[in-house]
Amino acid sequence: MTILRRTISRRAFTAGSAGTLALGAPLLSRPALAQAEPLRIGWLAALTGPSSAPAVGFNRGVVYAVEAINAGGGVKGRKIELVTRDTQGDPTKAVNATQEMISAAKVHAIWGPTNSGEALATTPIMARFKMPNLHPCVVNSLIDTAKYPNAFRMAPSNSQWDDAVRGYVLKIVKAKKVAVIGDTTGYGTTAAGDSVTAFKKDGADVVYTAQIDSTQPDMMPDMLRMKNAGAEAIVMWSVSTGMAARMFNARAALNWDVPFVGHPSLGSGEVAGLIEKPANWEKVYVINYRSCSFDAAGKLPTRTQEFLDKSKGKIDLTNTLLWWVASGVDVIEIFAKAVTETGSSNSEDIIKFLNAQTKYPGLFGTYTWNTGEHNGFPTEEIVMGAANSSKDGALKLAPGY
Amino acid sequence: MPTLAPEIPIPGTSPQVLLDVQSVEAGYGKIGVLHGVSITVYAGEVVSLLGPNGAGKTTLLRAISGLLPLTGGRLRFDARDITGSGPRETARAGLVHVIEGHRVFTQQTIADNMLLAGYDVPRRERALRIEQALAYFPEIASRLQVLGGALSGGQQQMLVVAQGLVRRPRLLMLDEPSAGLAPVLVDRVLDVIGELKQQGTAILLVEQLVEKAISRSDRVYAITRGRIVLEAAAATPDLPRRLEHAYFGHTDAAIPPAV
Amino acid sequence: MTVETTTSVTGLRNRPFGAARSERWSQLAPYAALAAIAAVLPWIGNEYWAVIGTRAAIYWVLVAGLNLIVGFAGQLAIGYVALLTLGAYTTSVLVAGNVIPAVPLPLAFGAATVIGAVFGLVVGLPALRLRTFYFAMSTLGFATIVTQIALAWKSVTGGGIGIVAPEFPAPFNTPWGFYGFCLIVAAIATWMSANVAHSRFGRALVAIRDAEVAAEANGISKVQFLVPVFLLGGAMAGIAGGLFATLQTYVTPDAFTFDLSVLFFIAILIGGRGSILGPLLGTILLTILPEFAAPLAAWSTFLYAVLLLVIVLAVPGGIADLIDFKNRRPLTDAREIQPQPALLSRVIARQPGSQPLSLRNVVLAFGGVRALDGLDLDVQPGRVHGLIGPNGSGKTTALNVISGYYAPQNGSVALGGATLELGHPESRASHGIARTFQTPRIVGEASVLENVMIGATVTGRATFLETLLALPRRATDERVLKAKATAALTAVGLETLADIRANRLQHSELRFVEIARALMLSPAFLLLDEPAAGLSADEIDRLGSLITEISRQGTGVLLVEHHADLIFAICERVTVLNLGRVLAEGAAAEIRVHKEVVSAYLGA
Amino acid sequence: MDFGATLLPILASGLAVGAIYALIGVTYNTMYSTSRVMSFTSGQLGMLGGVLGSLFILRLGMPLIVGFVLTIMACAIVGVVTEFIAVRPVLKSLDQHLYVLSTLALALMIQQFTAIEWSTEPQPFPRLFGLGSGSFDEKFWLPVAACAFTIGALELMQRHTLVGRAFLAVSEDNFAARSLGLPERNLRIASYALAGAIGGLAGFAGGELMLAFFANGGQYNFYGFVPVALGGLGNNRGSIVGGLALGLFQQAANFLVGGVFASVAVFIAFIIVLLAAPQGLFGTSTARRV
Repeated sequence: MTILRRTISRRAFTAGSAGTLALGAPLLSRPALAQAEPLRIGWLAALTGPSSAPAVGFNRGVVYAVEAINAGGGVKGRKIELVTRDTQGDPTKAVNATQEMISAAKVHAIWGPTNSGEALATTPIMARFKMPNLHPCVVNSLIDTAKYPNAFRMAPSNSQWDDAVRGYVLKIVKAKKVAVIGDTTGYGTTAAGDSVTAFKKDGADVVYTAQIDSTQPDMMPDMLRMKNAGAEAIVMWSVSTGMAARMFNARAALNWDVPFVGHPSLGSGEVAGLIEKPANWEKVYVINYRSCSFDAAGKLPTRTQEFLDKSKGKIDLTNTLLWWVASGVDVIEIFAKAVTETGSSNSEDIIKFLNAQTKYPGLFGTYTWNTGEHNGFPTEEIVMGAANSSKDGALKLAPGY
Repeated sequence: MPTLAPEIPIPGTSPQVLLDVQSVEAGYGKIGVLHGVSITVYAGEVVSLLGPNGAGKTTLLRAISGLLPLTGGRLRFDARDITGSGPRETARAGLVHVIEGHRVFTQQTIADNMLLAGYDVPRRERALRIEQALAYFPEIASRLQVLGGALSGGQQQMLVVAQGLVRRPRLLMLDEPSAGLAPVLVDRVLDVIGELKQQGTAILLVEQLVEKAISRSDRVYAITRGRIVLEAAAATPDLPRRLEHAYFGHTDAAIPPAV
Repeated sequence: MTVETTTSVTGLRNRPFGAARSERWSQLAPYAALAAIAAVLPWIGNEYWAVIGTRAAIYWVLVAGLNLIVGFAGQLAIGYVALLTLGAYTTSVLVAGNVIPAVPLPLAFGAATVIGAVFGLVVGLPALRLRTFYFAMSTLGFATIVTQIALAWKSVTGGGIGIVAPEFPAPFNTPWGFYGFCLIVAAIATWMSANVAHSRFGRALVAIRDAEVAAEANGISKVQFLVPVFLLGGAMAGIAGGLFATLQTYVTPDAFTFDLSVLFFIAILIGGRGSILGPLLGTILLTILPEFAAPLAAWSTFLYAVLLLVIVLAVPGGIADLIDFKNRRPLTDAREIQPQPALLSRVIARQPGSQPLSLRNVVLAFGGVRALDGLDLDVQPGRVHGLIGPNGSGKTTALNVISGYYAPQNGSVALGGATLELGHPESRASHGIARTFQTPRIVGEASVLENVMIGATVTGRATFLETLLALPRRATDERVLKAKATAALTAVGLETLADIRANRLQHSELRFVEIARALMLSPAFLLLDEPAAGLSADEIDRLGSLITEISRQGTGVLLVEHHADLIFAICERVTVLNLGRVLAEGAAAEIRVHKEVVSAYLGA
Repeated sequence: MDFGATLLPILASGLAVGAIYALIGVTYNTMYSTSRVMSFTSGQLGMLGGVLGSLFILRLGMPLIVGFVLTIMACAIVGVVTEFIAVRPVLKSLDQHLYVLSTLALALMIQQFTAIEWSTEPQPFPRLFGLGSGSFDEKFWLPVAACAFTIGALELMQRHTLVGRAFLAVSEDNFAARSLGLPERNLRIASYALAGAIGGLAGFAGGELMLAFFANGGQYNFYGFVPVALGGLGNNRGSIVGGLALGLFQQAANFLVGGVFASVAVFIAFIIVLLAAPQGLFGTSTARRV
């Protein structure tokens, strides 16, 4: 409770004035009420704005889990109180909101932010205040147990995604010649660059690489050049659904059946409306997870199926991805469990709890964190899914598994 | 200044007030130009509005036609209150203002310029009215497909007067129709005033060429510094001297009472 | 803000000593209050407040500079976030050492300042040539380009992953420590921008904004006055960028949204153009507001836009207008302009020169119309020379040729032996040629005194840098200019209106303000374009004696006027123009009876 | 260079986006002609053409023709709203350039409202006729056809209708037009409606290519202004030439050197041309100031 204590001491220091006395009184008496004090979880969500789709999905899981736990009596008698701030994906708003959660709302743990641009800015701030933090952002450098001992990743890192995609392309599609493209956004340029390097290191022949303006109306020239270069698979790193759809349409126009492998956005529901005909979406394989994949028999893993049955009608699974919802649920449950098990909502205790998890059976994944490794998501649970097979936000496994 | 009865009875008509301007004030932004101007124009007469540069002649015409909002005073035209009317309403009412500077539409032909002048005229009548208006100016009537910008200054002036006639105005206000024209053309344009008067059109003329203006007028007003300083019949014998006095002398002093 | 040197100069009563001092305090009071609030914040708020306060301070560092460009000079630079981006990347890249060996933090900030200044100039330069909307668009384009380059130039900027921002050393590495640091920078920024604003530079900028033509006649060239503020605005944005990076801890291109540009821009407009306090309050307001309106986050940009529209349509003066209580007091209606020509010697104090102003064979045609058709004209120093003629005879055109607005196709304009450059109106002030305009061109939002002070902009000695740092010469300039302006206002009879905002004056008063402004140059020649238009008979009489007295001080006056009585009452010589040529020239008495002239004047 | 593989696609998409930019340029010009105001809403009208087309036809399931007419009408109304809210109140003080701010505010409002109420992701635009394929697909030639239709219709209107001549008259000499009794205010409103319809048509015709995407507004705004700046303010033919040239240049740069450099190249070219010829390449000289 370092933060709280520090505040109290300052308030005690200025308690001479009437105004601060009045303000200070409830704060001073707070420790006595600790038992009933709600467990406050900060939720840095980009709920609106251009990159809001994931946070909207996460939010459904988060709200569901909070309601479920509170309905069941809370965490050791303490209700969970969500402190949600819509950052709109803007790092400046995220920084403000983070500081507000830490200093004004006095949350016990923070979930998010949900995209890397924001997380890069908020992570050092949370570290400064030793705030327990779970986030799903992919940028590798966000996890650094020395610099940010409080930050834990509960989704794959970029290199894990990259490994999974590369593994699928090289081992299962068995492509020798690969085209790697990204859009001109920060994420697209970086991810594509890393991907090219890794492919080359693995001895693959990267026959084409390009950063493409996602607003470019016609993708035909790039597609043609990839075809002429003899690409056997196209790896695509972009969150732009418009660009993805244009690529698929151009591929169809060329009557080319090269597979696309890449970012989950290639399988976003938005793409469905933008492709000229459903067949254009065939042979597109996107990053997905074991927990959210239908096997050959069309079945989801037991744990996931149970959750779906339990939550039926309570969570809207249309136009979102199941793994977003599932990890939203996981986060709340992990924080709740931390408090239940340690009996404390101190940041040290929550961090200590997280550092002691081995194969924590989450809905989305089996997380393992320890003091030396805060990348909690197991690479082997990352699989490719068929982009056009979405049902309840889950995908069919791509061929080859 | 009290409104006076027409000094020259108009033959064959009873003197009927066509335009009645009462204590009009107007200006540009903060600059007050007209300070309580009152004039009257009777049906069918030709009135000249004279005065030095900057006296407010153009401003008065603009205020009357609604191109410039009034800041005070009343306007009546043809027994109707037109205070606050815009140029479109006044033009429709038969009060047409031909602005100074022969501003024709240079990118359009004479025919199109004339059509524009008849924008509100019923379509059936338009051609006839244009033909009648152009009849006063055979010089341009024969060159209908020439662009406005290709005309000489005099022809442009004829064109804008013809534009004004398309509406068959009861009162035509002409602002310096002679400006920038060769002397021959000046007479050509001003002579049309006489023809129009024959047709019963009243004319309010602002002109720098004082003698030419007076010779074509029934009455004159002189304005300086935004005030009417003289009203007289055009036939008043010592009119030039009195005008000079009104211009150069002090405002009210030493002007003999109007006849 | 100097006090009371005016009394000694004019020898007249003026505001009592104490009144000036209390006014000065009332001007500083809001800043003191803000500083007090900022100072107690650490004792009443938490670190969240520190972050918000820091953000407001940083934004203000940028806005303080931008305010001079947008609020004062009226150049609508809407893409200024680009310079914030440049500053942020410059410090981060230099401190991180990923391109060249890491440099110390102060050096990195120095570099950000320089790069900010250079690009501030690059962004601003098109304003010297382009129309408003074009300039706005080009700054917008620049903002897009900078973000795109930040994304693409991965080896330097880290691309989309970005780059770690520099951390400040203790004691500035805590939220409150950094808050304190930014507060000090913001205070310095406020001080500097106020130094510029309340100087000949600030007044010149406002003149460029609201009365560009008059600014040129007063020798204010856009290049000379806009370039330093573009540099300053860029430098301040560069520094703000560095601080912004540290506050964010990390720099990625997506932190520099167009919304931020809009915020800066709206802060200035909400605050009010030509004010410093207003935009400061606007910046604070716009930084804090979203924090209170968290549920409206999605609509924030929309609401900013609504706010902008409402401000533009309903309160174009912004906050500054709302809190300008001084100018709410009604003016007395029964006020008279009482010039005191006897005092002119204190303003002009010119040795009667002997060099005439001469036009030789000046030809100027617009399209096919020859507005001036071989005009010859000599104006003698210390004389009043009347220029009359019918409408369109070329009087005002002649004035515009002399004052450089029109470059004639042929002929020359010379002052004594020196040929004046044709065109280039901003060069005339340095030759001692001043003028007034048919429609007074006045900065409506500035006080009467400030308007008059604009007249002597070119005579100021302090450089922009000296002004910025309030070095002694700035204070001297202000003192001298203020004293002279007060004397000029007294001479034309408007000293009681010195502190009134000029747009509250009547038309006739503005004419005299223009004359006072022209007198500030102690002109060798004064060109008056219809100064009597719109004046009452009494006022014209006073104007006449004022002009006569001006000429007695050694100034040659060229008077374009329709009021014949004024012309013949005060002119020694009169030139009559017709169709761009001289119809007659001679002593006033001759001209008055000249038959041809009389009829020409009446319209022959 | 391989014609089929590179040149043809560059031509197809270059002319297509160029035609959209050109039409947005005409939108700017049409508003400017009667009011001397350049409006930031021009590009947003193009964006709305795409979004509303998609809304009416795909989301609300209206027949093509109904959706098209409604889209154009709605955009015309937005044009008129621009005139009422952002132009008329500041018309008296044109020299203060308040219109830059008022139209910017309205443009931001339109864009933000669309982002929130429609989507921040590009949404599908209906396939209108299903004609053509490859580089000859309707999505490439529809904007060009719309552009040709618009310029033709405008020329016809100006040459052969009285209203068209009245537009020209107001645009050449507003004061003289008023003195003739032309309904200058109504003509101005009409020109904003017309501009709205042209912008809407640009967005609708380009919908298949550019999709129904809120961020298109900003793009159109800038890239639609470039042809105006190049072609000279108020010069529709200049805008068309400038727009098509810009589209070709941009797409060629896009395909040959890549996205970022393409926008940098366009921007630099824009600035250089403007600084060298502030009146545009086909523009005329400035008016008197004193």
